[in-house]
Amino acid sequence: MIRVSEEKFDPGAELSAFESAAKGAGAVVNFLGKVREKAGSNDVSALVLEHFPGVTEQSIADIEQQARSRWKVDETLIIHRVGRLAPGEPIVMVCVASAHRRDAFEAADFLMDYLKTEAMFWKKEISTSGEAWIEPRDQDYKDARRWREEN
Amino acid sequence: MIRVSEEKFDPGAELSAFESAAKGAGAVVNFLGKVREKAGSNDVSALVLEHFPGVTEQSIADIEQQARSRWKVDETLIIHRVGRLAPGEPIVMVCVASAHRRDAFEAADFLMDYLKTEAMFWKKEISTSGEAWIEPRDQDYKDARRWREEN
Amino acid sequence: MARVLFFGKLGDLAGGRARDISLGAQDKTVSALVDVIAEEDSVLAETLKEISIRCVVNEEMAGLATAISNDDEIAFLPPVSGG
Amino acid sequence: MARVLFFGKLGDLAGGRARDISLGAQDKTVSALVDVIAEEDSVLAETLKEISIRCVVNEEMAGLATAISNDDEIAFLPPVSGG
Repeated sequence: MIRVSEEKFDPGAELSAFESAAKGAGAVVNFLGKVREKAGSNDVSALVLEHFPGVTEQSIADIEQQARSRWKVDETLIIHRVGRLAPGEPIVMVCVASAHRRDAFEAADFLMDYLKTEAMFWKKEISTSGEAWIEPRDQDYKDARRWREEN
Repeated sequence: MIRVSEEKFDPGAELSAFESAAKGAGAVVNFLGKVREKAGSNDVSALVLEHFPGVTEQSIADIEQQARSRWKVDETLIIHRVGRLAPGEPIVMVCVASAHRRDAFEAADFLMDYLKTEAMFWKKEISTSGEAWIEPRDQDYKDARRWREEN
Repeated sequence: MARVLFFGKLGDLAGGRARDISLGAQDKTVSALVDVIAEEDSVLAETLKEISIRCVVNEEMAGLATAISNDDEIAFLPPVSGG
Repeated sequence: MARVLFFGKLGDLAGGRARDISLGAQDKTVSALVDVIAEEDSVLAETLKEISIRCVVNEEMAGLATAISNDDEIAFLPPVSGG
């Protein structure tokens, strides 16, 4: 399931619902990304996330489909917030349920790498030093390339 | 934090408490392992987990210490149930909070591989085909060896 | 009027996320649209032609040579950054 | 009496998780303890000597040659399997 929304979400409640629904799956891996509180030595006051309604959801669906074609996965959940977020608030949550933990770990890891570099979001960090549009770090592109080189 | 207990735990509530406490960590990775419902074609009726009080907790503390020495980790939580568990019940939960997601993913992955092969637990699966003590699969030992060969 | 969308830093640069632009009869491609924009805002237009900027026409990936008309939605996307 | 603990499949084999065993003056090692066990249960004793079985004396890793006395706790551990 894919959800892109301005609404806050509760990671604990989402995990409960997901793992109860994923009957029979032995392994559930969950990633939660939160707005950082510091950008270098500056305090972050907000993160503003933009998306392209329709196109963003489709870009995530494509990424999810790739994960499902590469790993044995029972269920997936991808939640991504947009709008204005405060420090410490959850931005993104990815859950993967699978029979075995390697599939669940790798699919979740892959989903995050691709959400960082392929999904249609743009984010601006507002801190004590001003506003800055954030682009993926070199490390993020490197992480995403792992899935191409290895397989 | 390490908790070995006969008591059921609620994964959603544990994640909520963990991620609220992990202030400032941008990334939280969580693994949840549950009692499977099928062993091959047989229905599982229960999983019985034994541990060695004191020694088991120490074996987990050693594993946690290894993870902390290898990755930049802010907080960890390891919960492991013992006693008699019903199909679908959570057995183990590992949470790792870190500034960056690679550290969180790898530390959680490592912790699970080592909990499977190094932590002092023994488990018996009771299914329609009888009782069987479960030992790690070849894949589990192979997974655990990854961390020795790579680094 | 063509609907033109600017995402991320392009929206800041354009001073707004959306703009309606009237294409003349001779303005048949994304490239021509950028030339129309250049008449008012050459800095924005130059940025739109950068290699890192992607273009989407009616929710399909496109390029400077893609044919467009006044009924279309043309979106300009800087490098994405989710999660 | 030495306290002897059997975990996992060893507990099933021994018919119980714990057993108090009185060591004679000549029984100074884990190996001697296994010989005492062999007098009553040779199958269990043979299993305890298998390479995959670990031994822990007073919560410290030990081996067949480790010295023990009647005050000690000796635990036999088959391959572990957590998670």
